[in-house]
Amino acid sequence: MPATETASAGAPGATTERFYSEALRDALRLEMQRDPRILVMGEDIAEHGGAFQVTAGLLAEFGPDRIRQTPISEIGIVGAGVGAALTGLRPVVELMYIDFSGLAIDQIVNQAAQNRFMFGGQARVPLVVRTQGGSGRGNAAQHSKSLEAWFTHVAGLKVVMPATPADAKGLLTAAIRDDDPVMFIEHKLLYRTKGPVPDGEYVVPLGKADMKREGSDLTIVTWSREVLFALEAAAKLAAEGVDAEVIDLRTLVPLDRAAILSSVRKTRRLLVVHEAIKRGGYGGEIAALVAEEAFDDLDAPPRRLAGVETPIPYAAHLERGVIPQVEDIVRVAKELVG
Amino acid sequence: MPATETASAGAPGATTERFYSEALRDALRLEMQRDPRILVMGEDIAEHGGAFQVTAGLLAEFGPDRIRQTPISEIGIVGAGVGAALTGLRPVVELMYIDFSGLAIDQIVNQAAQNRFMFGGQARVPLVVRTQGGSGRGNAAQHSKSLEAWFTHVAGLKVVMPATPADAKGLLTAAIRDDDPVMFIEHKLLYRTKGPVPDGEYVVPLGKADMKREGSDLTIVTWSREVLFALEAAAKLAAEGVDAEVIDLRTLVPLDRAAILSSVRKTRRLLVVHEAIKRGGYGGEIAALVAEEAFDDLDAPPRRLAGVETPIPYAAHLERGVIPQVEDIVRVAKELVG
Amino acid sequence: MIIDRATALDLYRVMRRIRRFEQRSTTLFGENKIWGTIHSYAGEEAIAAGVCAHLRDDDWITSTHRGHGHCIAKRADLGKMYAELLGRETGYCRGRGGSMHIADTSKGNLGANGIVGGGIPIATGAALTARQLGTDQVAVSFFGDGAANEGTFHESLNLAAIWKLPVIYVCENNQYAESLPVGKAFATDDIASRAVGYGMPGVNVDARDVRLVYAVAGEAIALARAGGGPTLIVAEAYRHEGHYYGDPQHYRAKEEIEVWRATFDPIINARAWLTSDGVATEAEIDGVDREVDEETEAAIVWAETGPIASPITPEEIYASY
Amino acid sequence: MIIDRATALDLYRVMRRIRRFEQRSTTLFGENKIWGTIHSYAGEEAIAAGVCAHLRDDDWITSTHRGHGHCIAKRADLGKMYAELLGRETGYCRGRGGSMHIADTSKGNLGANGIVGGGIPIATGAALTARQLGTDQVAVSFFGDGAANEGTFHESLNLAAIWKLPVIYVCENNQYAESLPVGKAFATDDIASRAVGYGMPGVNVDARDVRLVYAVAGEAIALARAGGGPTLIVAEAYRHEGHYYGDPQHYRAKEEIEVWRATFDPIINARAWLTSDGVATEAEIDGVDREVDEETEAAIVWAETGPIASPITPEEIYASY
Ligand SMILES: Cc1ncc(C[n+]2csc(CCOP(=O)(O)OP(=O)(O)O)c2C)c(N)n1
Ligand SMILES: Cc1ncc(C[n+]2csc(CCOP(=O)(O)OP(=O)(O)O)c2C)c(N)n1
Ligand SMILES: [Mg+2]
Ligand SMILES: [Mg+2]
Repeated sequence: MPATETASAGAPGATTERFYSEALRDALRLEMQRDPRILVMGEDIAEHGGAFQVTAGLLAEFGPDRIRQTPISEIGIVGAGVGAALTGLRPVVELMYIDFSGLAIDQIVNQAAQNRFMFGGQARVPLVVRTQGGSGRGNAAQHSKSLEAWFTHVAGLKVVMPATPADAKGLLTAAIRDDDPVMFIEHKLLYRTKGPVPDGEYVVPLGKADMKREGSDLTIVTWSREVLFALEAAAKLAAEGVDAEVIDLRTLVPLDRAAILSSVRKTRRLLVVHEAIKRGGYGGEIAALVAEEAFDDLDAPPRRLAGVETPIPYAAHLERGVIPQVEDIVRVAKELVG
Repeated sequence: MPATETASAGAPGATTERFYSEALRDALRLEMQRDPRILVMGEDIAEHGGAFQVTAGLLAEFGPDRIRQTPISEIGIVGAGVGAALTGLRPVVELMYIDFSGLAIDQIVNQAAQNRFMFGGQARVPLVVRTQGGSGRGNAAQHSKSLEAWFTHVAGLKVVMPATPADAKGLLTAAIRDDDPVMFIEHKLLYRTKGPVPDGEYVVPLGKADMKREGSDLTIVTWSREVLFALEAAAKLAAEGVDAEVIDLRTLVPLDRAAILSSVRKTRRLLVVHEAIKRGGYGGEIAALVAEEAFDDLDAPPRRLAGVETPIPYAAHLERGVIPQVEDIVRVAKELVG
Repeated sequence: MIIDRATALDLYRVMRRIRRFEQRSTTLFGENKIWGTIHSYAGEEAIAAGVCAHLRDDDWITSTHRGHGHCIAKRADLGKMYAELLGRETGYCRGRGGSMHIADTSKGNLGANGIVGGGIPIATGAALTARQLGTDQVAVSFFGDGAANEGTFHESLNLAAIWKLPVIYVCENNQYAESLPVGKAFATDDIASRAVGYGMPGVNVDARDVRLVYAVAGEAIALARAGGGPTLIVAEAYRHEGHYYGDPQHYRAKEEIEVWRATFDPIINARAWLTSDGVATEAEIDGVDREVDEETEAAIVWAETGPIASPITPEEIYASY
Repeated sequence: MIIDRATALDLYRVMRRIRRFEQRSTTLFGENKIWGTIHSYAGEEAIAAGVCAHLRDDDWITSTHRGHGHCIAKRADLGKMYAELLGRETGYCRGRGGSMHIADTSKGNLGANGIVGGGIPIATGAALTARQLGTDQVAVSFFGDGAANEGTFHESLNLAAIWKLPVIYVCENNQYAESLPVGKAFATDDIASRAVGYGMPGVNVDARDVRLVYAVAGEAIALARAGGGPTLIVAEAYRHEGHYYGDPQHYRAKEEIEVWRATFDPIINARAWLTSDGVATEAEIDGVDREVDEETEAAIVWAETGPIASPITPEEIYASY
């Protein structure tokens, strides 16, 4: 895998404005063209093109064997992905909502993540499980959760959560090429966001955070859709004289500890923001890490801003209130530096 | 539910030395005698008395309808427990190993934990899922995990992890009487530990931590089997002049924040110890909480001592090495106060 | 099974109520008054109506993401249903649940469900309650053809069979699971044959004619009430609308939909036999239609005037904390 | 199916090797040299032997917690197996896995499995690999009667049926799932009848006679190799030992065990037909026994002299990090 971010095809460095969903499709298409062992499996991914249109058009290009639409059998298809990965394919299995991942988690955790170790290193499990989480579409409590923390707590799994179209493409490419099982978690409200995406082959290595905004007054560590909120908040904060650094983790496992710690050592203040409920969330890991490793560098207690500890409600005005919004980030950031 | 710990039957205050497994059985038996709506379901729980003998003898006393042995159908039986709880029973479902909980987690998380909220408060789900985790018996990676963190990260669930026989009895009684779904997580190496257990009805309210040892130099926050290790470590530390306070959380959700914070404010040092792997573990939640709420009261960075980020290995000497042992706690505690 | 006039008209009324509910939900969605997703039950009305006609208020059902029909057939209040879709405090779930989670526990409706197959074990557990308490209540689980390929289907049917639980599994084969036609999801065209492997009766029924559903369900429910154990009913139907509001339906041809709608409509079918068998006149049936349309509009008005959902309080998440 | 002399003797040898392996594992466990849990395959040898005799090294199997037999039948090295049980670096899993995770990917053994039913989807996925790559490889999933009530069984068999995958599902009905007798776990006594509901062939076989297993498996595997899709084979057997080493077996009577052991033993059975059909003399068979016992002892010696498992390194957990 290329060690750095590269855009190798066509005009070097050329980019195209694309939706996040298109960027993902671009990664799938290029990788499938490159490697016949890649197979995409999932519910509703063929004629319908996937619940969020990521695989739209791929059926026509790759046919029903490689864009393999499945019955509603989550553990069956993820388990088939594990078996296929163990025997030489590189399957990409789509779980339509991360809320359904519980139905398949046994195969992800007890099999995919552990096979290599349990077998004394005999196995590789190049399986990507693509899924999406998050609230904001009125889908209520069984279609809106943010469950990445579960997967970070599993030895043997990698966990990726891109926030931008370019990262979506580069990280999905890296995930597909990776020989370990990867939970690749998208966000339902990012699919229709747009941004410049490098043309041709593009790899963003796993395990590297991205400083999406440089700043000096506090470090905001975040991921997925909250990156966009944090950047908006940072713009507002700048207008009020607060200079926030925004670190997009991109990959939760492996965690880019160095990026977090060096930023916090510079800004001396940490705010972790995520959409998942706070209790037991991955924000605890980040805040604890910083408290342990950079205690003396902190000028204020670390802060977490996260989802309210409730199932996600249906009504739009309630739904909006249970995850951190831009104004919440602004408020807490100001408290933190104030 | 009685608001305080009570031992109400027979001679007030009388206790009997019992194994942890017996204490659990005692709670089940007394509650089943009291309330005909309690039903126990699970694999291998009847003639065999459960994988760890918790239900031994109960078949004879309550018959096969109330000690209902099931086929190997984890999501089926937990889901049946949800349905039974919604319609008036108080089921106690046993999942033999927490490693298998992934097979049933969809019903726990998407249904049991959320029904009340999703239905606008119409429902109560008095379901107890009894299970056990932890390593130390050479059962390897699919029978040794510590997965409590997953369940703490679910709004609507309570999570209980008793360390002593008395707490096992009192907390199981409270869990059964509770109208919310409770993950009741035992430890496979605690079943054969012994201690005084109050006779007769005994309730330990959920959400109350227990100071298992008072001390002034540092606070060790821990739960389940590591409580025993922490107490042993504290005894050794005392011999070396270090006075550790040991807080047994007992209930992870609701979390007794006050107990943690007041102890840390006194000792000014925090060590969180758990058997689960560190990354994404509940130790992050505790350390983050303390860093956020008691930052200025700390004389040293908070520390987490937790499982190594690996699937649990089989060989005994390797297995021992991947979870915190007494000597590890002693070492880190000394670093922390040193 | 002979159906008396009152029952026959009631079956018609319930089906018509469901159809109208779905039509108006669709327009309300189009007006951006409903949030999230809705799934229309149009075309499948005979299943909910025919089955629930045999149920008492203390019998239980579990429903699906396509749950409005089951809810209505189990005698829910239309106003509270619309209020839920509109995110009102007066809705069944106080605006917390929306279409995919409407429940009415006072009528034994244990909820729509956003998890395909999620209700199957829950109904099984409700039947276990009846068994443990020695009552003659029954539970019915409605689910789709797609759900029949979930593990929950398998584990639950086996549990019910070995324990002879009073539960009826009603598989609504509407020919599709989202974009997947049943022909690609099963290597058999007899879904009911799965019952054999569990040791329970399995029966197919054409859900174009509510009388057939009513008859088959009546037998299964009587059997369950009498302690005879579970039955799997596979009801053949056709989903008239897209999977969800807005579904572009790339996976089926317009002509297919037109043909099926014309030939497979339990409401048209019922009107035909009601009149030809002399149960009711066209005018009487038109009267039912009018009443249904009026009560529907009244329900919408009531729902729209309800207060928006109130802020979340901790007791909704935990009974005690 | 006519079995030639070499095959017949090989079937016997494999069964005898499995039996001996289990006997010696038991004594080693009793000597506290083995840690954790072991599950004896004694009594069920004909299944692994009869099925795997048709497999090539590039065919795959998935196995179970009761996996020693499958592993041996798939031509694993006995020394490496014992070394694994003994927690040695020289074991198949370098002491990381133990009995419940022995895998030998070089021979297509995708591992024992501690999750009941966990291997079923994995074998299905291996068969998918063969299908995608257009090879004539097949996959076999071994699992117990208990596993047939897990959701993974259901979902996997359906997938294999609709995709006509080259996979054979071998349900080893040894009459118990831990303490639960099959009679309490199924409301049918024909587990193979479940195949009907998936649209695949289902067949029962008496696993007392390895020739029957060999014949049935041969047909199913040939069908799968030829692109004819999956088969469910239910092999009837009896578990001679407790569920695990140390099982007090409160759930079955001593007499029951004695009767079955005497009447249901594929090794005694094979000895009988080998001699009565004139395939081999008693002396020749004794010779096989002796060879097996010797190779077993040699394997144990080799295993016991291996170094203990080395410290864990990161590359074992992640291929790259
Ligand atoms: C566990 C789970 N998997 C997938 C989905 C997404 N999904 C929602 S409805 C549906 C199709 C259901 O098909 P079927 O059971 O036939 O019911 P129908 O929609 O046809 O009534 C799918 C796949 C889901 N909600 N839950
Ligand atoms: C998912 C899961 N549930 C439960 C168990 C505990 N368990 C181990 S073996 C076993 C019985 C398996 O029975 P069966 O499938 O018939 O296989 P057998 O042991 O008879 O060979 C059980 C319940 C497990 N390992 N995995
Ligand atoms: Mg359908
Ligand atoms: Mg068995």
